[in-house]
Amino acid sequence: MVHNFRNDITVDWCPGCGDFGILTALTSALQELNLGPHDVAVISGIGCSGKTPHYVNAAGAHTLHGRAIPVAVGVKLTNPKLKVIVTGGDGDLMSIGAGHLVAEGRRNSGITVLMYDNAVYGLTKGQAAPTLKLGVQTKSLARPNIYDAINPIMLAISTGYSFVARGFSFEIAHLKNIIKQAVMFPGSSFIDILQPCPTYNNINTMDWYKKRVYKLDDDKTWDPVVTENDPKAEEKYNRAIEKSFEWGDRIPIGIFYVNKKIPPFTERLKQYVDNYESVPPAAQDVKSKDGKPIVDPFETFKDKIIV
Amino acid sequence: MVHNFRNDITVDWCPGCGDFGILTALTSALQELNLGPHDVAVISGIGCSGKTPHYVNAAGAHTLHGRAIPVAVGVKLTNPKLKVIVTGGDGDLMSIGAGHLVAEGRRNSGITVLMYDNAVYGLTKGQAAPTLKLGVQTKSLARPNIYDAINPIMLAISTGYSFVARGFSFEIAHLKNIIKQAVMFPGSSFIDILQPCPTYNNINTMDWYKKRVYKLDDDKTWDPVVTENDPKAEEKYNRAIEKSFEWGDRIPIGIFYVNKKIPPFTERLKQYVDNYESVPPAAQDVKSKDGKPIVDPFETFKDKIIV
Amino acid sequence: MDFNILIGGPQGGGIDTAANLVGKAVATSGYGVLSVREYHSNIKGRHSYTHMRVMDKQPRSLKYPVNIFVALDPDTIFEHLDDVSEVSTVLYDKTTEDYDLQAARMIMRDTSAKIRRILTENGFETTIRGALGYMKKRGAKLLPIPFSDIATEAVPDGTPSRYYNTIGAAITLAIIGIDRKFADDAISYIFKGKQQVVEENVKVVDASYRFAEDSKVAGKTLPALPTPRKLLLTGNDASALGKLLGGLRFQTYYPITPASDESTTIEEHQNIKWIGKEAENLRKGGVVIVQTEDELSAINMAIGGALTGVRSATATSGPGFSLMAEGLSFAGMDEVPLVVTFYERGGPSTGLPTRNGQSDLLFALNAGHGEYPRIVFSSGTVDECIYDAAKALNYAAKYQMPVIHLIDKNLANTLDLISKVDLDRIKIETVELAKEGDDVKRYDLNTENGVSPYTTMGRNIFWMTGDEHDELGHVTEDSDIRDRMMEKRFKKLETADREIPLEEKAVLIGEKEADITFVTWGSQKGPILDVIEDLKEEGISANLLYLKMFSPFPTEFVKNVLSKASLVIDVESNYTAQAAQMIKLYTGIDIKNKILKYNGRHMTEDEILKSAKEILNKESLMVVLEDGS
Amino acid sequence: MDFNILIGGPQGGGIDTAANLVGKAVATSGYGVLSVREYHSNIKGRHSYTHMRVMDKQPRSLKYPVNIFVALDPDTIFEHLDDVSEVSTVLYDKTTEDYDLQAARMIMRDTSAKIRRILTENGFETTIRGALGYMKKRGAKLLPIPFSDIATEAVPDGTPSRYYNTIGAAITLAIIGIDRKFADDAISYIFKGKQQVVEENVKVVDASYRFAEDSKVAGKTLPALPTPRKLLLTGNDASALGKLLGGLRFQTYYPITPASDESTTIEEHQNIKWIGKEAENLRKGGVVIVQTEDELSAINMAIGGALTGVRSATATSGPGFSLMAEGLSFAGMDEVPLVVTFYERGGPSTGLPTRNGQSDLLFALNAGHGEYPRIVFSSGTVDECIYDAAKALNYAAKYQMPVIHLIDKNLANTLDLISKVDLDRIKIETVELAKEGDDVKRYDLNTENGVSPYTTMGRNIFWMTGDEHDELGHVTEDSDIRDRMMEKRFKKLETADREIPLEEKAVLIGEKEADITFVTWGSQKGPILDVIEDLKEEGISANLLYLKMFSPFPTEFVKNVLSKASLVIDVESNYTAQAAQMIKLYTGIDIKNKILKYNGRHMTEDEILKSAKEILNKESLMVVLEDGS
Ligand SMILES: Cc1ncc(C[n+]2csc(CCOP(=O)(O)OP(=O)(O)O)c2C)c(N)n1
Ligand SMILES: Cc1ncc(C[n+]2csc(CCOP(=O)(O)OP(=O)(O)O)c2C)c(N)n1
Ligand code: SF4
Ligand code: SF4
Ligand SMILES: [Mg+2]
Ligand SMILES: [Mg+2]
Repeated sequence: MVHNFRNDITVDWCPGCGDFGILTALTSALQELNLGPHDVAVISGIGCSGKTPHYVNAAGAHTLHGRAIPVAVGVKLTNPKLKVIVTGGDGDLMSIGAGHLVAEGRRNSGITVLMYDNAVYGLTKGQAAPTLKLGVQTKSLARPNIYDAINPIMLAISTGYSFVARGFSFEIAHLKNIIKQAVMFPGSSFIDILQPCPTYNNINTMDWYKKRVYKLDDDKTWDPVVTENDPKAEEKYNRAIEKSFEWGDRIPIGIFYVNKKIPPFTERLKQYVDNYESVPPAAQDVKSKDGKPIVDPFETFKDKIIV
Repeated sequence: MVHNFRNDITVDWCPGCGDFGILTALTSALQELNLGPHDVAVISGIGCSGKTPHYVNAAGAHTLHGRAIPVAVGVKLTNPKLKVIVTGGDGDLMSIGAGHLVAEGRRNSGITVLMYDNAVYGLTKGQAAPTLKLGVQTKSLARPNIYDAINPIMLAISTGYSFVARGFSFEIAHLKNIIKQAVMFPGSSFIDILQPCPTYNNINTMDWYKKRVYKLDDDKTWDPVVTENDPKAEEKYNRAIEKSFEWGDRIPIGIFYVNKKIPPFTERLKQYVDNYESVPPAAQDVKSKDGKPIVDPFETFKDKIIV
Repeated sequence: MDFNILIGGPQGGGIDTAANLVGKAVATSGYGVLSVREYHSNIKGRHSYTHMRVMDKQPRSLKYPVNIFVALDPDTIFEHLDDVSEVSTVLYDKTTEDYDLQAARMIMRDTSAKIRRILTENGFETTIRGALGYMKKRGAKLLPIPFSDIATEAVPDGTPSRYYNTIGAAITLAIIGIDRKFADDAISYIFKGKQQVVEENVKVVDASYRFAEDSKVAGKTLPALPTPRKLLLTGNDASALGKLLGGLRFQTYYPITPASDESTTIEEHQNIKWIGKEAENLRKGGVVIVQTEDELSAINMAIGGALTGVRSATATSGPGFSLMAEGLSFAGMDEVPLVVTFYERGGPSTGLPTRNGQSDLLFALNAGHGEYPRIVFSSGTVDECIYDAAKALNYAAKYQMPVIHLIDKNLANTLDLISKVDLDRIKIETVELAKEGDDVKRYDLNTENGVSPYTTMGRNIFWMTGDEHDELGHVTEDSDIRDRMMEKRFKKLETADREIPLEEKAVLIGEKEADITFVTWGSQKGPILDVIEDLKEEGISANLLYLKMFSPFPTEFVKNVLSKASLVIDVESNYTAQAAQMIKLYTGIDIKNKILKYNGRHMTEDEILKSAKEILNKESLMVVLEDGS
Repeated sequence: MDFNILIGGPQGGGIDTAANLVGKAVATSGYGVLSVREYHSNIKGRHSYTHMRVMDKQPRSLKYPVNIFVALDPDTIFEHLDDVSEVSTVLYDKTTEDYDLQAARMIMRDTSAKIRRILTENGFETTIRGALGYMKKRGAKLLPIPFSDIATEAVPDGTPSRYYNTIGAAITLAIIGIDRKFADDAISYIFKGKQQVVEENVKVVDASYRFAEDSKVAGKTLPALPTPRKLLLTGNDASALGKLLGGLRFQTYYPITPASDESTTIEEHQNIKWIGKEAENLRKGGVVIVQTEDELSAINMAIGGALTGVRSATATSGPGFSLMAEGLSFAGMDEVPLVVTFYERGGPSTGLPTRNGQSDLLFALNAGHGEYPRIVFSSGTVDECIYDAAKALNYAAKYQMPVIHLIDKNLANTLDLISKVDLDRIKIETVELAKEGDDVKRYDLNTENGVSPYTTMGRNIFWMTGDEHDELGHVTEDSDIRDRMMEKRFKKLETADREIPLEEKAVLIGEKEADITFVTWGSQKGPILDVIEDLKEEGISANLLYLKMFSPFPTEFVKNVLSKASLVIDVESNYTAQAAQMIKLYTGIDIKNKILKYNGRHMTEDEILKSAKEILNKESLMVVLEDGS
């Protein structure tokens, strides 16, 4: 039986918020992947975006501002069979959580990061987020944004995510499709999701985006996938970076870059940790039937036996 | 009179450590720039690299692991005439401090960041740092490095540093030269300094580097500087990124990228803060001769006057 | 005259505007007004309300049941069933009577269940009609308001619902008896620069006043009283103002409720207006405010600012403060004059992010690893916030240590009228500066009071390190120097204890001897002072030991007061009675009687009064307050 | 037999190897050995030393002056002028006699000044010759060692200085009277796998023993005693072992002294060897260890691990713990079974990063904003670390809350011999699991003891949030649920208090009645037990109130013991007597007499004994200990 990933909790996002589209894309993606109720964990930070797990009918943790990635990695590494999805804001992931975003690129544990890119701090009333461009003044700012913007696609590619894409919250089918691929991809994926915030961002509105977005794979020659010994690996990488700068009249959405060469962290762990694949920590028994330890202290610490 | 920027405190780095070369390059750069004793502040985090400020004859703060950049920015923004230099380790700046490194690119406050790139955590006895490549096993690691490496040059360029370069601690004159330019550059600069750690990194040794490094400007056509309306801006950017991937038999050192288009944060502040240029916070009087406040509460908070 | 008022509606539905309208009109007509805002952690749709009080004098506390209850939407009625009584007039939208609780999805599930229970148990249907029936049964007078009709009458082609807040506020003003012209002025003030909006709203005010008169609820028009110039300030604003007065020129922050409003206020006023005479010939400039990438950055950047000699601060609340613990320990070790304004909200963790709490006192006193001196003190009223914010900067400068200034959310979001800012109460104090020159002993051990001469980057060469250090600021592991540095740092706390006047630490308000001695800190000060008057009327004498400073702690004074007191009642907005714990730790006195509240809502005069009497009558040792929606 | 030994030399100069060599040889010959390592925050060059004790039985403490003093470099002599007396033999390199203090640049400036003062004031020149003269004046016997000659004799073509540590250790063993064959065995053990190195060092041992015999310092060869299998473990190792026994399968860490050695040890033993019978047919696998990007990540990743039901922990010290405050508050709010092993070092800030401290107790008890229950307890010996580490995981699981296990640096770096790991003392306890199915009430309010049924991601659907939440784990701002959730969370602490046996919280060791009652926690336990025996010999009776748990606090027991005690002396390695503060807070009892040490060095038997007598003789209320270089 197909599991329904939407629950009936009241959603308290503002009317017209792009977050609704993301929620729909995510839950339908999980459903279409035919995942079961216990196959998925959704982890968020704090922000409007951070409320998502409550609306998904799967195990969910709404953690701390900026810390969704470490929590998600903890879940993934102890129970690698779970599909672990991070739903975070642009402030959450690229400001207070930027250190973890960068580190996760290096680690590549196999989580899926959905970044709700509204260019503002929604839940704290509209301050500039790291994707807001320099000099832009959205309605709740006292003065034009004094910070330059981060290019999230480039940051994700350059720090090592092996699946990097962009979606638009009002292109739900397209976004759902990307999420499905990302969730099934063994390495860590990062999806920058253009998400209008009608309450605070009066610049990057739904209409503004609708006029601009186009799909990368409308160009039939677009091939973002790098495989082992791919002669075009470098070219694909550079092209993805170049594409990531396209912003203004035309904004590309779709998959920018997929790196199949690099093994995820979970693969790397298998080399060092006994039975990691068959009996990861979450599947282990740690005590005997009568509650006794099952670890032999002297044998395990053999190198410390001095007499 | 030329100020001597070296003091006589005992340096307790290991014999043969690359840090000595960086210290020499830094102090001679400051000296050759003819800077006075009160023109400079050196701020560090924690690590072997973090000890640098004590060895420099200028105001210095050896702060917290990962936090040198925020402290430095606080110094710079309140007293913008100071040349503020960050000396940090690769763990300090790209692991625990990665969030600040990224944010400072966006801010571009006009500080100079010297990253001591030894690919290990020196002071905590040789764990892998973020520049150590995946699968490499330096001598104090129990197993090959399980993390992928960050490309520091690319990260710095992509997050917005307006002066990005690489030096080698055993090419002191060359490094000194880069530091001089970086310190005088109005925007924030980032210098990745290849720094052998003979105690813990037995892979990337002095000899290993000596065989590989070459200077970017040996190629006379190499021009990393992007100016206002530069038709080649994009090309230079892409070339810098491409160059940043060169690693292995040949490792480029020199200036990768200079962006003269983007105004530093201090410039941006001038638009909003009265007298910021002529009387920045550090130059202000905040009380009358007899210690009274000089702020008119009702006039300043005029918009809050209700009656 | 004493009106308690509640105006409620959906978040984003103009509750603040309604409160401002009432506040402005009341203030300009010369009367007193105080209000507190309660809201969900949500941008649009969930229930939010303002609790206000209007009096001849300036109110110090709020009270339930309210006299005027304004429901701009049905949720407000469901949420506040028990906040009305025979003293109340309930203003509601007649057209919503059929609205069923089930449709009110923005009400939290458990709250909804509770409402259902109350209505059902009392035999009412679970609709607005039922709820009104319940309110009526409690004695409230119901006043159906044809919101839509009034709006349409005034602005025929407008969207009616956009004017509901003005209607609610205007009828409230009419009931109080505020002259309509003040309501009109208030409209012009609030919608300044938007001429059409002003005109429309003035028409709405007119229609509303007429409705009130027609319905015979309008009060007799009160005479306008002469009134001095006044500022309408929240605790956030007052702290911002105090910081500017006290010389702050650098503030860093990362957005967080309820702290960031302070930084926004500073930013909006960063280009200071100077007092002509005093400021003449001085070097003056604006304040630099930086929104940082996180709170780790915020505290460390503020430390950086302090290193150039600039009075620097940061402001945050619980989650952000947790991230500042390491920086605080550094500031303590390195004797950095740094102010952290700590806005307390409901914890732990994200907790009740938009609700009140006083549960961070022990954390503030112990945050950061290792042992270092710090000053921790708190404010209890909007007025105090001004002077305390300025003092915090002085403490930091004089004792070269981190200063934590606690302001609870309730105070941060209290709107109060301030008629006088007494600059004579503020003196900007500094410490001896090291001689200019090359090597200064930033950590000179040779001091009487522990405070070494100060200097700044750009002025002297000196060093700093979070490691233990010698007098020059270089790392040392010498065991003797270590001991002497520890002792020197703590000596500063003794100095502070000696020098800071007692009244900045703790005050006994009221008679020396009394039947009840209340102990409190923070925003309960106002309500308790009113309770003391209430008790007096009932022949019970009471006084208040009002605590402001917890480090250094006024041990002798507190011990003295409490050991002589007959019945001591500790009043705090937390679970573990943290101030009482500190009292026990320092004085050995164990306060048994407690009035505690930890549901995140503001304490009111009536509930404290009731509980105090319960305790006095020995019905209870501890009362947990549960009021507030 | 009782030898106190100090072996010193430059960091990176093989001090650890020398200590291991002595330790291994002593242990295999059946005697007891205990040692502590003191070192600078430096990789190469600065002074480092091992303080050891060798006895017939297993020693519990260390003592100055030492009997055998081994200086592998001149700095060692300068640094320890006062650590010798008539009981001491000083082994030094004859060729360094002319070495001048001025040349010893690796000695901290202030230490150097102090040494200069001591030598000059006593009329000695500031060279090694002078220093040795001073030591001789203190009664020490000088034994010049021809280090270079011995090395060259043994390994003619080697670099002599590479064998100095072996020479120092071997002569030490010879003086003690350890049979040479055990020294040879130790060499093979230490340099396992490096055949040439083994051979060379065996030759060096041989030459060294011969030198000792020739110089007539060699002791009579002690009989080898029968000895059971023993582990040589540090506190770090013991905690690692205890965690594995207790079921830990996920640990995260960011490198930091003195915590990361624990994680490294776990990593080295991550592929566990199982007890055949018990482990049969169970699902078994290795432990996952992750070096994270920082401590924010470490704690949150460990929390993530706990969410899948895995026993998860992280380990850190002061600066890292500061960064964990926010995560801790989340774990408290969300009832996450999480263990944080907190290695205390000298603070505040970076402080004395490689030195001892017990200054984080109050911080551990109060870290993180808001109020939430936690268990905070500490270990005092290497042996305790094993069982406590396992218990910590149980506490976390049973009470669903964060558990902070405190281990001071001194204990972390103590090498002790463990002959028995008693698995019968460890029972792995868990709590009721929620039924499998879709919606579980992870925060079920309907519990007797506050502990709701547990479940994990991958097993049930449930939600969590750091916001206040309902039973399902969804955000709520309902004021009643809020109150009940606060009460439920704190009820767990009452449950823990009731269920955890008293002996896991506090123990009175020794006679019920005594002239002196010591109070302590952590690594002073051993030294104080020895002091109690010393006092007994002098006719003074003493006992020890040994505190282990601070939250929940064993109030009644402590009050009971202390209110009956005659003279109470609190012994702690911090400035503000933090445990004494907690005692005062909980019991109201104010301990006036204190022995405190905050210079970062380990406490020794002799200095505690001396101070206790000073206090007993009313010469002082408080003694600050200053020993240690
Ligand atoms: C440590 C900490 N600092 C600050 C906050 C306050 N805060 C809550 S949400 C938020 C920003 C939300 O912006 P974003 O991450 O972009 O999410 P959005 O609301 O736009 O989806 C902030 C700063 C917090 N909860 N924790
Ligand atoms: C919050 C915190 N965590 C951990 C440490 C311990 N620590 C000290 S230095 C260091 C790493 C040093 O590595 P790097 O930054 O590369 O500097 P290097 O020593 O290599 O120059 C660490 C983890 C600390 N001081 N503070
Ligand atoms: S504030 Fe913006 S992001 Fe948040 S719910 Fe409203 S529209 Fe969406
Ligand atoms: S450990 Fe490495 S980086 Fe540190 S001082 Fe020694 S050689 Fe230099
Ligand atoms: Mg956002
Ligand atoms: Mg490094």
